[in-house]
Amino acid sequence: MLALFLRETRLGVRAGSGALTGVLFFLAVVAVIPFGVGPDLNLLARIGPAILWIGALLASLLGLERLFQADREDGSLDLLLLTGHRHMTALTVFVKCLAHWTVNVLPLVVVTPLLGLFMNLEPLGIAAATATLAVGTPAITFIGAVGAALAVALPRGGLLVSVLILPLTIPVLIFGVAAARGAVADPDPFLPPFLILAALMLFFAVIGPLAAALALRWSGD
Amino acid sequence: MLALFLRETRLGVRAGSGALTGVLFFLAVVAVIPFGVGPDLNLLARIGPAILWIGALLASLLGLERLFQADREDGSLDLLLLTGHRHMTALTVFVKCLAHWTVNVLPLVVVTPLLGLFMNLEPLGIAAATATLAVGTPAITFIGAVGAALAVALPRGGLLVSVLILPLTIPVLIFGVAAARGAVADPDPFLPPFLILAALMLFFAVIGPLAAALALRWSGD
Amino acid sequence: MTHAAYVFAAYGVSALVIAALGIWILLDQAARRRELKELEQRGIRRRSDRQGAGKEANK
Amino acid sequence: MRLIAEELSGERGGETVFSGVSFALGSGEALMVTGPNGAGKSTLLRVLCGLLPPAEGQVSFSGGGEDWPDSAAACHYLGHRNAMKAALSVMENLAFWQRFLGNPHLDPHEALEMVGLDGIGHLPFGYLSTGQRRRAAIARLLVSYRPVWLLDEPTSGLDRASEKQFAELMGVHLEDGGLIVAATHLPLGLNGARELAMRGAEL
Amino acid sequence: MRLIAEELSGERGGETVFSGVSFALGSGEALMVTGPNGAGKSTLLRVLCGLLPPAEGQVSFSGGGEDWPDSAAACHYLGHRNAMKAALSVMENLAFWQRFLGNPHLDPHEALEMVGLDGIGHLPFGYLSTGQRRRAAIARLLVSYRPVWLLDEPTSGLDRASEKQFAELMGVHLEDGGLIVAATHLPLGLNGARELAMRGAEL
Amino acid sequence: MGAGMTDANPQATTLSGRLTALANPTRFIALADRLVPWLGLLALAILAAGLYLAFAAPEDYQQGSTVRIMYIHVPFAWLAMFCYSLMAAAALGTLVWKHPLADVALKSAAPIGAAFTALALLTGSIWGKPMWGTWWVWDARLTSVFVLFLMYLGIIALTRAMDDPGRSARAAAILTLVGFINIPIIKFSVDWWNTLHQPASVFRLDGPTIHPSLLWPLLICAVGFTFLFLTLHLMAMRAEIWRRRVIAMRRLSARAAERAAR
Ligand code: HEM
Ligand SMILES: Nc1ncnc2c1ncn2[C@@H]1O[C@H](COP(=O)(O)OP(=O)(O)OP(=O)(O)O)[C@@H](O)[C@H]1O
Ligand SMILES: Nc1ncnc2c1ncn2[C@@H]1O[C@H](COP(=O)(O)OP(=O)(O)OP(=O)(O)O)[C@@H](O)[C@H]1O
Ligand SMILES: [Mg+2]
Ligand SMILES: [Mg+2]
Repeated sequence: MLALFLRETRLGVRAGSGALTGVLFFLAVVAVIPFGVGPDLNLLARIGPAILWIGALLASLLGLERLFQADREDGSLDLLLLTGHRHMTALTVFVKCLAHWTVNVLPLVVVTPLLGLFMNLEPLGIAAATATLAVGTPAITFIGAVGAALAVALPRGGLLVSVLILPLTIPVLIFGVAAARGAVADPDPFLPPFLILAALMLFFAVIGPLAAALALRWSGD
Repeated sequence: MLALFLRETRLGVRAGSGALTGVLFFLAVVAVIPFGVGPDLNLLARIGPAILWIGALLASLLGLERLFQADREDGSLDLLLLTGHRHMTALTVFVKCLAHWTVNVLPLVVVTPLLGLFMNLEPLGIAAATATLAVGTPAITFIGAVGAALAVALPRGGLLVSVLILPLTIPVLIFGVAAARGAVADPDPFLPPFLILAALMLFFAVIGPLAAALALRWSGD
Repeated sequence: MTHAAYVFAAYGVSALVIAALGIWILLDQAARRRELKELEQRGIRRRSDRQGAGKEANK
Repeated sequence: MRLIAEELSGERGGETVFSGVSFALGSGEALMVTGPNGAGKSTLLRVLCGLLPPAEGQVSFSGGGEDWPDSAAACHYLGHRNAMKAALSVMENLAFWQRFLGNPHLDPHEALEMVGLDGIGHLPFGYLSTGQRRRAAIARLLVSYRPVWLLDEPTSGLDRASEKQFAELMGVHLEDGGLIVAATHLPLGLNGARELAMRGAEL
Repeated sequence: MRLIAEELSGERGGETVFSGVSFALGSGEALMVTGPNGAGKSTLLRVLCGLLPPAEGQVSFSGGGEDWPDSAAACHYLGHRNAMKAALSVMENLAFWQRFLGNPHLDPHEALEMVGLDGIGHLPFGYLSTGQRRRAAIARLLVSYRPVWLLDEPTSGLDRASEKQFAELMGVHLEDGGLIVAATHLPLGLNGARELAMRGAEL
Repeated sequence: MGAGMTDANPQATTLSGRLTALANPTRFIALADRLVPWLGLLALAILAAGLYLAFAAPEDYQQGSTVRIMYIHVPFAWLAMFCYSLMAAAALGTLVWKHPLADVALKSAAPIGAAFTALALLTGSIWGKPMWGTWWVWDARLTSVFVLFLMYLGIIALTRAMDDPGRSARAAAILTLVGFINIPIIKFSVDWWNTLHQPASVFRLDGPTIHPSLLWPLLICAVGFTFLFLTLHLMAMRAEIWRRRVIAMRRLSARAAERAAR
């Protein structure tokens, strides 16, 4: 399993200079925002957490639909499925998700504090945003994995997949932003949405890989 | 060329989860910003056009990295390049961009009025935002084509493509937002930035495909 | 902070970054030089060297 | 060890592509599956290793003990596609499959030598020529041990010399008590292999 | 019409893979390119049609008149990959290539018949078996006319009958005054074809 | 394709012949070997003089001692743009003249340019805190320099993402040229948008508006840093040529081994 994780991260890193690309991407997204909303620092601080979350959502969606497709096209998927007796398929999916998250999303979480400074967030807000991102973004990857698996199974069901799966990411996004904001905007609480977020993440960490493994098993062709 | 356009749109509609993923991402962006800024409707209306633009910009990045990669993997790209004497490669790229835009970005433009209502924009503002998006987003696709062509040889160019093109899209974003805002905020004018936006679009409609064609010709392997 | 501290910070950061850049380039150079030596010791020569030698001889 | 197929039939897209296939293969035996394009050879192989469910009949594998409880666990499947990542080097690819598949057998370096690719293990897989890619995929069969080899047109793209080399590798595997089922249009150079001629489902 | 290669050499990743290849091919002539894996056969074909720049030497095509000014314009390139979209039906694929490539020759239906695939034009290309896919790609050569066919292992995956059928198609093309350059490990069944044996670049 | 492998036929009599001779990586390395020590010493000497003058110069009546940051901030900012322009020229060299050294120049300049841009950003921020009261604002000049920094990183990512120098060369060249639009935007952003940042006061059509007692040390420092940049660039280019040789020789030896095994 470690071998799989290493292979996947290596692939991710090899292709686009990996971590650097992730960070760059996030920087670019954030640099674009002030051009749109204007340089008002107060406003930026208010929408800061939302922007960070949107950047993370985008980064985790980019390339996610190829999670299994690339393996299918070069035939690796067959072999990954065939070793089901030795590595549970759901675990394989879980590791692939983890690798995808590590390569594409983790760098963003790591640079969040820096960007928080750019966006004029206060230290507490920065910490909160980083924490919510670290806890919440894996959920998006796990949900996406189900979609990616379904897309492999139903090559023509693309539309269906995004309609069924992607809306699930919206609650994650909303609780994430709510928690990040709750830490600074006073009347709003931080802990309740954060706990819900963590619960969502754990829930999807179990359900996502299982569902994806099921879909892959049935994709057989 | 019409044949190419039809093939591409058919592929996009049939196989891709593209269109809806884009729309859903767009929706997610627009839905989550109010959570960030809080329930202040005036503020929301003020930054509305910017949010719509940023959402559209980011959403059109989705799937862009596959513009040429899919063709390369199944060998079609070779044939598209070989017919250079009969269909200028730049024109081929142009048509592919157009098809990509029609399938993946046009739906965003179509749902913009709806989202404008959510963001409490006034009718004029909605019309202006929709118009600027319709005129401006093709430019993003054309710029993106350059990135996609540069990264075609990379197995997982997703993030890298976005990194390469985001800085280049900034002028489009600036003038797009300026025009959309100009229509409602009184002292600011609408027409000058809108015309500049149109000019930018035309400029990139020429430069983008040419540069992408160059990059493809030299990606040769 | 006093103004002098800002000046010091700016110069300090600059010295650090430039030194790091210079050292990185020097290390890179040394590593490449070592690799070349190693390859040459194993008796591998560039094709162009041999061709170049041939051309000189022809002149 | 025995691989037994009983009255198998296979389906593709809701349509039966072959039916009534039965055979029993023991240690050291090889079965060549032949037939025209679309006869269902590849489908049969995928049914045998459990990637596709059989429409009727069943596949069983016995005598493998704990290590090889069923045919999915006991087989190496070499499909049309090579299951290698273009961005990783040949060695990285092989090392990964060895660790992932378990039951290490040959060292990746040795395996590459066996297929005549020593010295290019450091190249990205995407840089290889068609035949070299196929040979690298064949090397995968050697880095992990599996008693059953299911091969789908294994020699497509190989040159004459590599074909012979591969025939020898198959011979050694059979001598060691392995089983081989190969779908092919070309003679594979195996002596004493049985043949299963498929003609597609009757319409 | 003449396709002439003068002292060609080809490069891959900064490395010369073959050098000093010269030949001249006239109407009705065929050239078989043979050699071990990695000798540079595929690279040569890609250089001939202009997908890769030659490292040295040059390729010229003459006598094609206005319609076929250079070799890129005059050639059909059939690579290892079939250049078909899995999500579109076989007919849709062929109809697209016919319209895009121009110079329509056979009707897609007829072309499918010629390669023995009549009746499955409505299936998505992704549903075909390996050999059927290859045959569909061969049908692409027939829907648009090009005087030069550059074929890279055209018969890989084909069954016996389709191989013969394809040999006949090539024969007809040559009789019509076409040119064929084919890289192959298997005999293609063409009488009187010349052979170019490649052994890779000298070091 | 790789520059390290093609040796042009030297005919150093005519001007174009001399240019071609320079294209010969071996000759280039010989030249660099001779130049680097002198250039390096020169750069250090000029910098020492410039910085001495800088600290001897009077303090600005508005800015106090922080004005001393100017003597490094401004050269860094200039060099950030200069380096990108140099890369754009090299990109043209790759695309139009297929000059074998152009790609080496582009690839090895990118990290140096990125470092100087980062320094311009850092020293600017450090200066901004006492002057404007904040580390960072999203004003046009600052943001466009930030975007320039991102472009540098993007180019670095692209040049490292492919291990075949020939292919990555042209990709990076195209990207560099397309991104060149950013340079005029940086240069004129202060005039176009009304922003916090200082408008140009040295390079103006109507002559410098800055006081000579500040101007001279600044110019000397700028020259010093430029020499430093050139030294670093020559060294990086030399290393890059060697790297390509190593790769070529490795491949060659691998191939020889394969042949021998047959
Ligand atoms: C991160 C922040 C900053 C960035 C990215 C930045 C960037 C630049 C750039 C690109 C230039 C070159 C302009 C040209 O040649 O036209 C420049 C020049 C200059 N900057 Fe900054 N700057 C920053 C902060 C500051 C601050 C805080 C000050 C002082 C209050 C300052 C004062 C100057 C001055 C005096 C020049 C010389 C202008 C001239 O003579 O042309 N900068 N800066
Ligand atoms: N993914 C698929 N979905 C639906 N039908 C398929 C699929 N793959 C193959 N088929 C159909 O199943 C039948 C048998 O295909 P199969 O690949 O088993 O043939 P084969 O004997 O291996 O042929 P070949 O010699 O060409 O490899 C064919 O008629 C084909 O159209
Ligand atoms: N995309 C590529 N990038 C770099 N090197 C490559 C690439 N493709 C092939 N090569 C190298 O070029 C050489 C020739 O490859 P080519 O594909 O032309 O061989 P071939 O004669 O067609 O072999 P085969 O019989 O296996 O198809 C091989 O050594 C291979 O490693
Ligand atoms: Mg088959
Ligand atoms: Mg080949």
